[in-house]
Amino acid sequence: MSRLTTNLLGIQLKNPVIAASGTFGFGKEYEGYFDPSVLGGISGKGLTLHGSKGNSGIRVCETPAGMMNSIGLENPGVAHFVKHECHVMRSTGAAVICNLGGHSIEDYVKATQMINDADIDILELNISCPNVKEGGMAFGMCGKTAAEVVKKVKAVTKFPLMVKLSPNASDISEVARAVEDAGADAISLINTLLGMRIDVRSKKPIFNNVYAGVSGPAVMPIALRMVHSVCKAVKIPVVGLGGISSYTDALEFIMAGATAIQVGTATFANPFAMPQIIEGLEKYCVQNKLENISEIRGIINK
Amino acid sequence: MSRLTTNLLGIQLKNPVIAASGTFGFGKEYEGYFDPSVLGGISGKGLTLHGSKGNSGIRVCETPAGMMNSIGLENPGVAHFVKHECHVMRSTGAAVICNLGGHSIEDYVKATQMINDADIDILELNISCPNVKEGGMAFGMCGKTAAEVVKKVKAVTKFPLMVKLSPNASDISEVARAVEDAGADAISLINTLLGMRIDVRSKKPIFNNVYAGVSGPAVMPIALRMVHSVCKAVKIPVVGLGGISSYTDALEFIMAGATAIQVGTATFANPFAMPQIIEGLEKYCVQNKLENISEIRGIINK
Amino acid sequence: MPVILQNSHVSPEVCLMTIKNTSGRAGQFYMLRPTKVLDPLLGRPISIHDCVDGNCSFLYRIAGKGTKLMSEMRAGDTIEAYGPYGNGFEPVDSDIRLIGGGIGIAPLYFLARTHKAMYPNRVIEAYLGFVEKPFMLQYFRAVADFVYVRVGGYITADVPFEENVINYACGPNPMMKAAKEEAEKKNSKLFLSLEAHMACGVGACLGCTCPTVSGNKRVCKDGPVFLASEVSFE
Amino acid sequence: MPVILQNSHVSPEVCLMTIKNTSGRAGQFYMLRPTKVLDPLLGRPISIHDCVDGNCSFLYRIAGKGTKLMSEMRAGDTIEAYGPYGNGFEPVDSDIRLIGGGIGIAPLYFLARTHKAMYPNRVIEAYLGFVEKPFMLQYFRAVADFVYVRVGGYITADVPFEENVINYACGPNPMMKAAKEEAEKKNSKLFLSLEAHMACGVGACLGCTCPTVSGNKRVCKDGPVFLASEVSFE
Ligand SMILES: Cc1cc2nc3c(=O)[nH]c(=O)nc-3n(C[C@H](O)[C@H](O)[C@H](O)COP(=O)(O)OP(=O)(O)OC[C@H]3O[C@@H](n4cnc5c(N)ncnc54)[C@H](O)[C@@H]3O)c2cc1C
Ligand SMILES: Cc1cc2nc3c(=O)[nH]c(=O)nc-3n(C[C@H](O)[C@H](O)[C@H](O)COP(=O)(O)OP(=O)(O)OC[C@H]3O[C@@H](n4cnc5c(N)ncnc54)[C@H](O)[C@@H]3O)c2cc1C
Ligand SMILES: Cc1cc2nc3c(=O)[nH]c(=O)nc-3n(C[C@H](O)[C@H](O)[C@H](O)COP(=O)(O)O)c2cc1C
Ligand SMILES: Cc1cc2nc3c(=O)[nH]c(=O)nc-3n(C[C@H](O)[C@H](O)[C@H](O)COP(=O)(O)O)c2cc1C
Ligand code: FES
Ligand code: FES
Repeated sequence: MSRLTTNLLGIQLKNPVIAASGTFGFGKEYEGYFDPSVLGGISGKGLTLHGSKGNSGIRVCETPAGMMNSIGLENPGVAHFVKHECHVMRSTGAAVICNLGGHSIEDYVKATQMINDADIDILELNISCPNVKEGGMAFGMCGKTAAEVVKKVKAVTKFPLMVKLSPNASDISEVARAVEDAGADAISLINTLLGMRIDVRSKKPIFNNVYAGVSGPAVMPIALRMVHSVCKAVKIPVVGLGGISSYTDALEFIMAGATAIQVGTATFANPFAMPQIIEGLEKYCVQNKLENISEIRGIINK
Repeated sequence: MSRLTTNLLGIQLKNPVIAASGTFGFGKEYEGYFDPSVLGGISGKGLTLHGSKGNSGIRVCETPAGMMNSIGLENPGVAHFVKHECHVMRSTGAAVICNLGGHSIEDYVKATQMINDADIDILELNISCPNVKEGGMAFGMCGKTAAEVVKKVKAVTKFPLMVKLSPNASDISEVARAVEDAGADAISLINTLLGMRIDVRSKKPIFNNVYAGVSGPAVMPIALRMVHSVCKAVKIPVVGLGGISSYTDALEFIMAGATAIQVGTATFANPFAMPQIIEGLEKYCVQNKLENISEIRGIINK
Repeated sequence: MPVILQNSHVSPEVCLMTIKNTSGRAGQFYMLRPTKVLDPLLGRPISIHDCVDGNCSFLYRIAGKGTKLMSEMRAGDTIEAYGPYGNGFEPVDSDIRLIGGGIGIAPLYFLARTHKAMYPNRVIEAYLGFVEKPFMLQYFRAVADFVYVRVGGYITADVPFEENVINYACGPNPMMKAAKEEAEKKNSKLFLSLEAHMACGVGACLGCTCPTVSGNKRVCKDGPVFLASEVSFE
Repeated sequence: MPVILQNSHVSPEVCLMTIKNTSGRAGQFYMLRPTKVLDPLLGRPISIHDCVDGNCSFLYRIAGKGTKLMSEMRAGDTIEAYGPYGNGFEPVDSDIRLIGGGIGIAPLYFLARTHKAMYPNRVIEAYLGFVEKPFMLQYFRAVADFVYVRVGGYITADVPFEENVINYACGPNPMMKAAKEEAEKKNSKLFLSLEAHMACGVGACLGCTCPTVSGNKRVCKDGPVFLASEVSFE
């Protein structure tokens, strides 16, 4: 067992570094830069039952040390994923996490049932996408609605269930406890923060949807605070993300209590971000004589 | 009347640019860089009834395109302000805004009564400081508690009352409506976002209080979104702030509906930030043939 | 990290940068990051303007923060350069017409050079439109058989779209839309090199998609070059 | 914006930068910003190491992001430099002893030069401690009457604190705390140049306060130099 091996819901990850949903396609796009098998896991692009063309207009823009996106869950649909994409993901050699969004509880449940036929390791339930008009983030805004969808999905899925929370929720620890009680096996957070930019030349919002999701290093301290408070609120494993761009950022999340971390936006700025983080964590363990990275997990709370 | 003259609660500001509370002392500290009389207004360091030594340990640290602070409302107390500092602020020639924090409703009310003796223009009620243990932000987290303190303070103050909201609130538009109903004359937002950083060398949080407030350009898109939604939710004037560092940032807030804007963290990075923003807005008005900047206020909503 | 061999202004607003050890085909682009810090964060998509001896040059307009920083870099500095990305122009044994609007001329020069080298007997005509002062004309004059220049207005209005000449257009969206309409009227084949805001450049983020007759396509990966008849302008 | 006249390593971790048109007294500092973008955002407080003909030099250790970027700047580059800030050292007609720990030696050199110029007959002794390889010793040897160097351990243990010699210490907090204790035992006057994380540098943010016997003081404005007996270490 290596120093970075991480057990997440019974799945042995080579290391605690997972590509974040929506930032790594279905696992093959960055092959020109590194072999995806070095990753602990890959969370695929968020799926919806019937697929979607996503939002029109500008979809990404830069903000200070961050970015905004309004993709709107463009995806080929669950059926296409089961047939074509999950094999691609499996072939990468990293643990396969299927990220699922939805517009209604019925959608989530139907999609979950279809995904039962796929070869994946973990189901990541996205109740936190700020870029779709109906559903999406609405489910993740308070504990009650979140628990409802989690309960229904948990009842039908055959995979370990990780629920991805929204930083826009009223009280994220309350939502976390609610989804834990509803049967979630793990929690991942944060999804993007709701933000806005205006094009002063056209005097119009940059995005057709007006609001869009902020991610990247800019949000890191906010994400870390939320991960820390959720780790203290629940007993199930927490996967931390939001602005991680270096191995020291990753260490901060792990020291705050995260079992694993995900990296999204940083990969856009630096395609080597994830392999560099893995290497940095490995070196850190050696230099600090840790047999396993888990020895420092949650250490600031001890 | 100049192109930038802005009426805020009956006070004629030379321009809509106000120094944010806690980032400009009581108005004199940056005199080596520019004459503070060029500013529209100055919001002084947040006061509390009895004054405070603030927090121990590290108080500021940098984050990507932002910073965190855990000052903890160090201030000389209201009595000292009334006797010594408000004259200093008045002598700057900018409109004088007195920022008031507190730990209990009684504190707020007593302090408000004492401030009635001071020579100020606007009272800015800070119910959003994340760095004090009791009170502070707690009052700003939901509409009910916010309305309570606003009602009591409004009943005793003789000055126009601006209430400063916390971005950490569950639903900031709801809080905004509640304080409007409770008698607030204006709203300012955002105060800092709750964040956290860990020193990976010492394996401890950077701040003794663990969490601290994030500000600066990094939070700008989040602040703009909140200002936009509050502008749509209330009829009273809204003063927007959070990460503004250039005149185009200021324009975005004004186009989203803000009557005036405040600048905080940007001044630390560039002491000339505010005079440059004022100059930029002036030029913008000339180039775009605006007789007054208010012509573009809220233009994206039209 | 790639080293800058030279970087200089060709006009007050436009610069030419050569970066060591880069390569690619005409129509492909790089994501260039002029900083090692976190602001600006994302790479800037910039087309390959030419490639000689394994060193690409990039012609760019100072449009905002990132290109401003690029313009301040000097020979010897290093720059993060990811690429080459995208499909690039398909070389065809035919007479061709290049239609460039402003900085949109950047990738067309490399196309002209490549085409001339492959099909020396084919005719290359360049129609170049500028809002104000033209730039880089001498480059095009050296390789194209005919160079037509317009300052102000729409260059597409002047292009004689013909059935047996293949057209390649790059420029602002309204120009490309106009080119598509004209070309369709005249039944003339037209390739467009599209622009879109990008985050990843490799097809992973879906930030750059454009609607086409066969569904959404990613400008960075499936493009940036598309047959005009396939593109659905909004 | 101030121009860098020279910038070079004096050791693998320590650099010396001279910035045109800057000024100040020994013990004062500048807030230096090595970027024009928003990351890193805040200025880095760096003491004036020397000042000749209206050009200050700064001796800095590569500690993190900001100082790393500084170390990569070159002569001719511009840097945002705000200052001079702080009270600086009070020159006193007395024999003095300088106690420097690591990069803490930076402001002491300028103090030594100033003191020598004002009181040429007074004795200056320098006690310099380093974790590993010492640096800049030749500078101190040129101006001080006696230079004592220690590598590893606490330099304060070697300083003969005396009643009639005034001491000036700058270094890591534990060193300064130890110096204070030793000086108090020996009834010897000691000035400390304190460090604190700073945002504004001008006294506006209250980010840098330190507790003293007369309440909180701002290191940037009321300091960074304090009489040791007034400082309350936590
Ligand atoms: C495939 C492709 C090839 C291009 N080739 C060239 C070229 O050869 N020469 C050249 O000068 N320009 C080219 N552009 C446009 C160039 O990418 C933008 O001008 C540049 O990104 C602006 O960055 P900035 O930081 O200066 O401006 P800012 O406005 O500060 O940029 C902010 C953000 O918006 C994005 N953005 C702004 N304008 C554009 C735009 N027009 N297209 C895409 N993203 C934009 C930036 O990439 C950045 O993420 C190309 C664009 C694409 C998509
Ligand atoms: C009055 C004063 C004078 C100083 N003079 C010198 C000098 O002459 N030479 C020198 O090498 N160093 C000096 N320092 C320390 C120097 O400011 C820090 O080493 C530097 O800020 C580190 O910045 P960084 O970006 O490299 O490190 P990072 O760790 O990336 O910095 C992150 C943030 O923490 C702050 N920070 C980190 N360490 C310190 C520190 N020790 N003190 C204050 N802020 C810190 C930075 O300013 C920045 O805001 C002085 C500090 C003070 C307060
Ligand atoms: C372009 C883009 C697309 C995204 N798509 C999804 C998605 O489909 N499903 C999801 O759960 N999160 C999605 N996210 C959110 C990320 O997975 C991640 O939660 C967020 O970006 C914060 O992490 P980061 O700062 O490391 O990027 C997307 C983010 C970006 C930037
Ligand atoms: C060092 C510091 C001290 C602050 N002190 C106060 C305060 O006393 N009262 C208050 O209402 N806000 C305080 N704030 C919040 C700012 O006024 C402002 O709301 C926030 O920083 C966001 O704006 P900015 O991004 O422009 O800094 C403080 C912020 C900083 C950085
Ligand atoms: S830029 Fe990411 S898919 Fe094209
Ligand atoms: S750094 Fe702001 S008060 Fe000292």
